[in-house]
Amino acid sequence: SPAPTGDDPAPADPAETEDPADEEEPEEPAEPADEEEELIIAQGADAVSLDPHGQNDQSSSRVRVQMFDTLLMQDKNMEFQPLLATSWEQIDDLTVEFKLREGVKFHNGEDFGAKDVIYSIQRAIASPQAGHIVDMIDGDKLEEVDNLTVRVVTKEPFGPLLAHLSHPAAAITNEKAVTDAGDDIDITPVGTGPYKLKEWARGDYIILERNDDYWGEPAKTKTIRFRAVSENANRTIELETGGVHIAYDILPNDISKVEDNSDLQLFRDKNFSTTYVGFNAQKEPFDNKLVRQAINHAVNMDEIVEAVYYGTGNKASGPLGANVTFANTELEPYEYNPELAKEMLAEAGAEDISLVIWTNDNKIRMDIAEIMQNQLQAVGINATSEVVEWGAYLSQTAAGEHDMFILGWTTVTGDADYGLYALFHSSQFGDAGNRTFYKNERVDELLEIGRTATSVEDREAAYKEAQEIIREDAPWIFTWNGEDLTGASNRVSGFELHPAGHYRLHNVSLGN
Amino acid sequence: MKKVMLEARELTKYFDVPGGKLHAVDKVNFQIHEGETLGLVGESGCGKSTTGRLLLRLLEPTSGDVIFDGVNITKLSQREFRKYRTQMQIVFQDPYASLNPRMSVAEIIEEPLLINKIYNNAADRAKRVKELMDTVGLAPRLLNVYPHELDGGRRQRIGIARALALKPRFIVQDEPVSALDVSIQAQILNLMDDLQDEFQLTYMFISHDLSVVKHVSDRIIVMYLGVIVEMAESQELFERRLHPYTKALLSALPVPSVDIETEPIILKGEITSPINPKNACRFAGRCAYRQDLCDQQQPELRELHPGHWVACHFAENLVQTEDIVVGGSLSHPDSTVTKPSQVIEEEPVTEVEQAKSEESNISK
Amino acid sequence: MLRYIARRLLLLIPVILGVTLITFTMLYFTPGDPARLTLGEQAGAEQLEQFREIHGLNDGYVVRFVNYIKNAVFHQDLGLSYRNRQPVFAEVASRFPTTLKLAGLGVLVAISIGIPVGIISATKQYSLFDSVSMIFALIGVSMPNFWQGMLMILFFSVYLKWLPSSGFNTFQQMILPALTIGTSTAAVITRMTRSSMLEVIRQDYIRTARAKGQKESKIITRHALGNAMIPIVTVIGLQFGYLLGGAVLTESIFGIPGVGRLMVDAIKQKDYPVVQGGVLFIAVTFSVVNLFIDILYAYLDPRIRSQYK
Amino acid sequence: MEKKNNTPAPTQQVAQKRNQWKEVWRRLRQNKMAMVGLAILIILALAAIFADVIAPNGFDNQVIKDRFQTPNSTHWFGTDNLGRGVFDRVIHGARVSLSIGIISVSIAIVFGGLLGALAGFYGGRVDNVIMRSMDILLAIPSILLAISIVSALGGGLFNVMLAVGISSIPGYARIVRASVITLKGQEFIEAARAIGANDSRIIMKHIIPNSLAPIIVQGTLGVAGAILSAAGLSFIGLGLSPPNPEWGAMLSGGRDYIRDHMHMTLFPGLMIMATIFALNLLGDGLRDALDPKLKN
Amino acid sequence: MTKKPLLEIKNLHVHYITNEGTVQAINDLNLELYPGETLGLVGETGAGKTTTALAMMRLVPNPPGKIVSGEVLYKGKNLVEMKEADLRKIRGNQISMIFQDPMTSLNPIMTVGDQIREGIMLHQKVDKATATKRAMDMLEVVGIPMERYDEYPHQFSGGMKQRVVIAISLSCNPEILIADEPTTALDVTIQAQVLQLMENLKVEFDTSMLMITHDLGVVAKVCDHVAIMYAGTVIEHAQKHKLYRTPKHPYTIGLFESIPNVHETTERLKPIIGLMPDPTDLPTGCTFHPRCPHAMDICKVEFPEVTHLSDEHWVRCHLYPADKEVE
Ligand SMILES: Nc1ncnc2c1ncn2[C@@H]1O[C@H](COP(=O)(O)OP(=O)(O)OP(=O)(O)O)[C@@H](O)[C@H]1O
Ligand SMILES: Nc1ncnc2c1ncn2[C@@H]1O[C@H](COP(=O)(O)OP(=O)(O)OP(=O)(O)O)[C@@H](O)[C@H]1O
Ligand SMILES: [Mg+2]
Ligand SMILES: [Mg+2]
Repeated sequence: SPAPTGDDPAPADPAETEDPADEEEPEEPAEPADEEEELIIAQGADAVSLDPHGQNDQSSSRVRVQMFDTLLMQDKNMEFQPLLATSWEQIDDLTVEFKLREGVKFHNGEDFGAKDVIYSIQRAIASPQAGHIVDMIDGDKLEEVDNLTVRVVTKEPFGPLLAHLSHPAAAITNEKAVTDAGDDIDITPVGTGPYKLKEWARGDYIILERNDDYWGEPAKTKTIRFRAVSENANRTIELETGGVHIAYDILPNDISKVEDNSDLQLFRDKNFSTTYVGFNAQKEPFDNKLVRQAINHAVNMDEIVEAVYYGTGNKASGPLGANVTFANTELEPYEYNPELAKEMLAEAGAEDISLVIWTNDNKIRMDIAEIMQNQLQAVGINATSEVVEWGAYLSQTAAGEHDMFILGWTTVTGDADYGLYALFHSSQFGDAGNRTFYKNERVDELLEIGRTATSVEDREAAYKEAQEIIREDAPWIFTWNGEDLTGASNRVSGFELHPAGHYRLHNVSLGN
Repeated sequence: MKKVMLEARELTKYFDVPGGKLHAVDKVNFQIHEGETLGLVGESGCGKSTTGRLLLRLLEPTSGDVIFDGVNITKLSQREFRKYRTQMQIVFQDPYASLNPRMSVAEIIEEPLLINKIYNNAADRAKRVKELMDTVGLAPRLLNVYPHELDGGRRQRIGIARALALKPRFIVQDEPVSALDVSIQAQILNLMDDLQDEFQLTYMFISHDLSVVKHVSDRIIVMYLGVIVEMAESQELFERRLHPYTKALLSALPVPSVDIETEPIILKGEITSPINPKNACRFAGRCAYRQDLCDQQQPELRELHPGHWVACHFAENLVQTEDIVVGGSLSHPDSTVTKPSQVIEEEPVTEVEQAKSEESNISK
Repeated sequence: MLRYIARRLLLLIPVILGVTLITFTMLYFTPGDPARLTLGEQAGAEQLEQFREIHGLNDGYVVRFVNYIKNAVFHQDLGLSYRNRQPVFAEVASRFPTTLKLAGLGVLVAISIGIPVGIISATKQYSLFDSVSMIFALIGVSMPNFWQGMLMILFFSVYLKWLPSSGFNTFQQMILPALTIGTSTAAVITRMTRSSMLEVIRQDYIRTARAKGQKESKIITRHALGNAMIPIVTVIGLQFGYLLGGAVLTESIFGIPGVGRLMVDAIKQKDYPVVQGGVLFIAVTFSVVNLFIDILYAYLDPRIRSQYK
Repeated sequence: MEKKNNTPAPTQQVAQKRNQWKEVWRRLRQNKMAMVGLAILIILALAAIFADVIAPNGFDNQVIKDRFQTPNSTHWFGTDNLGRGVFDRVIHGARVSLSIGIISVSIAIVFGGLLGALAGFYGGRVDNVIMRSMDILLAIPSILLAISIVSALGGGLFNVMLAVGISSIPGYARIVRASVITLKGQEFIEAARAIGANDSRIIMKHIIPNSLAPIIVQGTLGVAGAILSAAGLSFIGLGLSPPNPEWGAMLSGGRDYIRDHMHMTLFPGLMIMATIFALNLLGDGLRDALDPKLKN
Repeated sequence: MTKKPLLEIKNLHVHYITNEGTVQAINDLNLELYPGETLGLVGETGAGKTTTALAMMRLVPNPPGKIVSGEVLYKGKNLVEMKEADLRKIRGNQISMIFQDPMTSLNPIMTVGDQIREGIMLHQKVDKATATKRAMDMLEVVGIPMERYDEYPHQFSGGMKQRVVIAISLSCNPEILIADEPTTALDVTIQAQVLQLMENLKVEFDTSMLMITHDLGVVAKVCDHVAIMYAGTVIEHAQKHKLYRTPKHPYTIGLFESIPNVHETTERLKPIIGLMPDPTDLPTGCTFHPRCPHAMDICKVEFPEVTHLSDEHWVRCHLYPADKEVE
């Protein structure tokens, strides 16, 4: 079958495939004292829920991935690696069969088996927060072939199925655990992962503890503490003063402080996030492609990237970041050309446009809005910006009350489908993701092909074309593709970024 | 018999306080005659001010009536009462507290005229204000001055002018001189006396200073804990005290003379609480003549001698003892105040000049 | 005394009802869809509908309010947080000790600075010490708390590297927040102590004590302080009450998981049950603190003691 | 019959109309600290009024390439992350912050004053109902109340003023009530009654003018509090939208840069401080100048 | 005179320095208090009576008050220059003071017993139990049952409070008791009680007393000598009978004529014209001259010296030339 699989007899333990871990291993017993030390991580917010199929925010996911396994995972190069499934096979257009790992136990002592996979996927489908990741699967047709073999059936042919099953929201839990937890499910995570929950002081910190019954190589550090440090600058300060060992999402203007500090190291890599400024493509004058293009030309994105992001990430040339599978890397960013913009506006007969750029209460977006407002004024557009409170922001943009708005999107599966379908398909207007109300029949068609085709080539071709059209139609001002910035103490080894943003930590250890 | 101007009938005021009902004024009956000064004395808290306020309807009585010129003013609506309001005024104890600190002398005196629409143009009002100031002996240059810039005597004159503005017939004087120094007090007392003659005023004069009350009053009421214990002509009361409390009160009054030997009756207890009093003589607790009956029944106010009322079960029996207790105090062999005539040849300034103080040019 | 306390506790009922009604009404008319905010951008229409159904969001104003009160009264249930389905009571209660600790420490710092400085200033009125400490007190009042917090982090955490900049678990972590809150509260207390002391030392009974031949220091401690304490205690109580919910800014700067931040997050997330529960908690505590202050008055002042029957 | 030099009464020499406020002003003038405060406030007010003249660049003039300049001769307070002059913004911010302070306190005084006056004057039921409602409002910490109001109404300038104003109503109601109750027992109120003044005249002519003093003092200090509250609201992202140069918003916006570009937060911080400082000095001075006990 | 004064004030000047100007509260005041005698100090509001009393114990509040010059000699020792610590041994022990208003002169949050005991503990070397015992005895002495030792001032009536104040001031058996209008705040019947009590105690403890009042009736009742104060200085000082029978100073005469007398029916009172002078701007010469019916040219320029009219009677008035002894 042409779909990417993990067919090759991968070693039972994905950890073993990683070289640095191998090197670390012999050193470990030599310093038993260090083993007791807690690995402390600062992130911007506390987890909201540890229900594997609950709240989907990044702070929660980053904790959950340490405790829950999915059937398979994507490594940092987006290659599929086996986890609870040892191998998988596309049976037909709709069906994939997974062979499951033997001898795996949940944190509550229950044995892992096919029934848990079926239960978990069904539960995920029903979840309002996780549902959209797995709802292409036909929950009723999940089939337990035997205790260690399960068949997953999609409602329609669905190309990116494996990527979706790699998403943390497709985590496998255990029915008994869920029943036992009852109302406490958000604070009682039971998975098969290398760590289990030890303590959660809500709003403050979460302590995870090594799962000694882990099916793979045991985690390198005995306990991990996730601390919520909401002030951005404080995370770097904590890192510098030794209060934490790893600080997620440090500020771009703190990069030099980490780099120049001989005790610290900086991990940085492009991720799957993109920031965009959406038009209301159904509202005058933004229903005119020419106007949208003109505005794209009127915006000096280099200046924005420099001023707002300190040159991290890169200016976006299209709807997808370069690292997303099937991204069209040949697209050219819109050239900054205010003169051209003015001409185009004149051509469109829209010389005196007044517009409001909405943003929510987010410092970076507010800065973008302010700069854009200024730049647009330079081409004669009467632009103002307005901060709208988050709840209202979501509902009002979904209702199409905006002129322009600023939002971000993370293609969590790393697959073009996730990054395009919800945002540009005309069936997804409003809440579902297409807040620009952009509609292009050809794009709709291409996105459907990309989604249902199982051949990589077909998908690639469809997506590349779709991206070209979208760039041309410019329902967005293509703004920025993000970059992860994580600072860590030099004592930290084995840490690796992941473009989807949830970093697995069982290989991380603390040296001196 | 003089015409009765004002009458209190079973006038009662209870205040609700945390401990129960405070009997501030309890079923008092008295009359005030046209043109007289009725003195009201008693210890602090015995209900003097409350009585005064009830008469003017500044407080609504709990029960009882006030009859003014034959009309029961307690039953009138606010609107109907208006025309009586202008006939009855009050002068307060503390001349500072009774003047709005944010209003000038002219504004204060003008206010009653303004409120009651006595004149309908400002010029007339201003003229009247000047006239009033003149009457009470305030120099015209004080028109735009504020009360805090003045001394107590002048402040009290403002209060008097305000009370006079509406040409009242009856004025309640609620301790109008107790906040003043003796020398100023004399100025004000003389002024009030002159005004009474000039405008045929009727006064109710409230004070705890017996010598002052004696000086100004025709008749005197002695109150104790909300009730009248004795009431008589001024001279009569001083010569024949019937109630043990009056006896004690008068005997305790320090006399500014070294030639009169007084032997104060020392009362034992303190004033008892006016909250929910029992049906008993309110003075019983401090009374040297107390008998069982005193604790069982509150004595009625009765007329023991013509015009001399007392509320004591045993008033008759006590008459004799009186002279023994305050022996000889009523005769004064020498004149108590020596005239300094040996030294000072000429008589001091004439009375009128003194009374009208330095800036007065009142008509003589 | 007990009866007084009982009566006061009874008076809590209308306060609680009132607070609930105000909060409820305000939240009711706040725009934004809690279902959408809770379930996220991707949730489908029927899931949103289901959420609204479960949480009674489709009911009218009156029904919802009555239900809320009914549950609270009959089931001692303040509802579940929309976001993580945890009982609101437990959620707020888990944050409360932190807030109490923060407010308590802050007030403690404030008292230990404010009262002595205020007393010295008052007894040495118009002296250099007085002027200097009053200027410092004014600066304390004038500096926005969060800015002060940021500067303290800059100085103590970044520059001196003495103290951590966030968290609230170890003693070291508590120092900066307590100082931040403490110094601005101290400013208020210092000024109040000073003016109250100035008032008291002009009283006749102080003169009486001097006329007895008592020493100045004893006069201050034995006669003046006790009498000056009442307005000071009031301010301390008010400040403490205010800090229960009002230390949001300090909590944000130092990443302290207190009730204030919980509430702000909940307000932003339209997690109404949590907001309501939090406000209720704070209001009740505030009232209880006030009651405590009133009892303290009685302890301090026999005149008041005799009124509490 | 004026006998010259005969009675040197303390202050009677005054012949022309001498207003009580002049007296207050005279006493206030003797208080150096209060005058310092007043001077600062006047400067700030002038800056606010003539912001367009003093800082002609406006608060929103970005020159991205000039960002993060430290204070220099063109940009006295340096520039911010978008290359706007911090000085320009701070001056224009004076307008915003002062008007927030003044207007929200006015709202609070009008409503709080009215409620307090009614409660104090009529007592009994009215008092109970009003004051219990105030207790309830007071039981919700004012910043939380303001946050809730802003999140209910949205974060515009007026809403922020309203929120800050509403949350400080109970304080004013209490003060006014207390002073009305004290005044009500004063003899001059009774005297006014005796000459036939009705309730509305008593309230308007006698009670309100006399309860002004504590309100003015509290109002002065209240403006300070309101500016701080608004700054706090901005700080948690519920205040005014950018590019509004409200000082709190500037502090909040600059916090990520505080380590490298201190001047971005230093100046708005100092402005807030100076304003609050000045208001407090003036308020304290007014309190003394208006204190009847210090009169004689 | 052979008797030596127990306390002697010589040429005392006390000023209060205020924003409105310097108040010359005491101007060249002379006063003697002899052992066993009760001296009445009479004067109108603002005459400087309280300031005199405070100056005698060096308790004039500073700022704004300041003893500018003069001496207060107690048994020959000048209290004005004494060390604070030595002074404290005298205050409350040898000289004690009762203040005008009993409502405010007791600490509201201390039991009355403790307030009495405080002075005893300070000046007498006794242990706590003995001091408590003595304090209880003092309560009984002033007619309050000692069971009420642990009560607070607000539980007492005005008269009882004043008695507590008296108990405090007498608890160390002082040689001099200064009573600053001790009964002004009380009702007449209560005043009589308190005055009686003071008189009894004075005899019992053999105390000299300075009785400050503006009530000539009270003076007539309790004093041996009287000093009349006007604008910060004593203008007439005499044995009581002499003063009442033959007042000399025009102000004293005016004072007597201003008060209504219950035992005389006067139609009109004869007030002194005018007002007390502004203490920040005293008239030149004799401070009384603007109000004086006998003012002469000299009165406007020269402050009269003390003229001894008789053995126990002196006056400050130009009507009585210093050299010319009348009697
Ligand atoms: N508004 C009120 N509420 C409650 N009690 C009151 C009120 N007014 C007066 N009283 C009480 O009523 C009693 C009589 O008071 P009133 O003022 O009439 O006494 P008074 O004889 O004028 O005393 P004073 O000589 O002190 O002026 C007192 O016990 C007083 O405390
Ligand atoms: N603390 C003070 N500050 C300023 N002036 C003062 C102070 N105390 C007293 N005075 C002034 O000093 C003068 C004398 O005051 P003092 O209190 O000695 O008078 P008094 O005779 O006791 O009057 P009263 O009869 O009112 O008690 C007055 O003019 C008074 O205003
Ligand atoms: Mg009275
Ligand atoms: Mg005095």
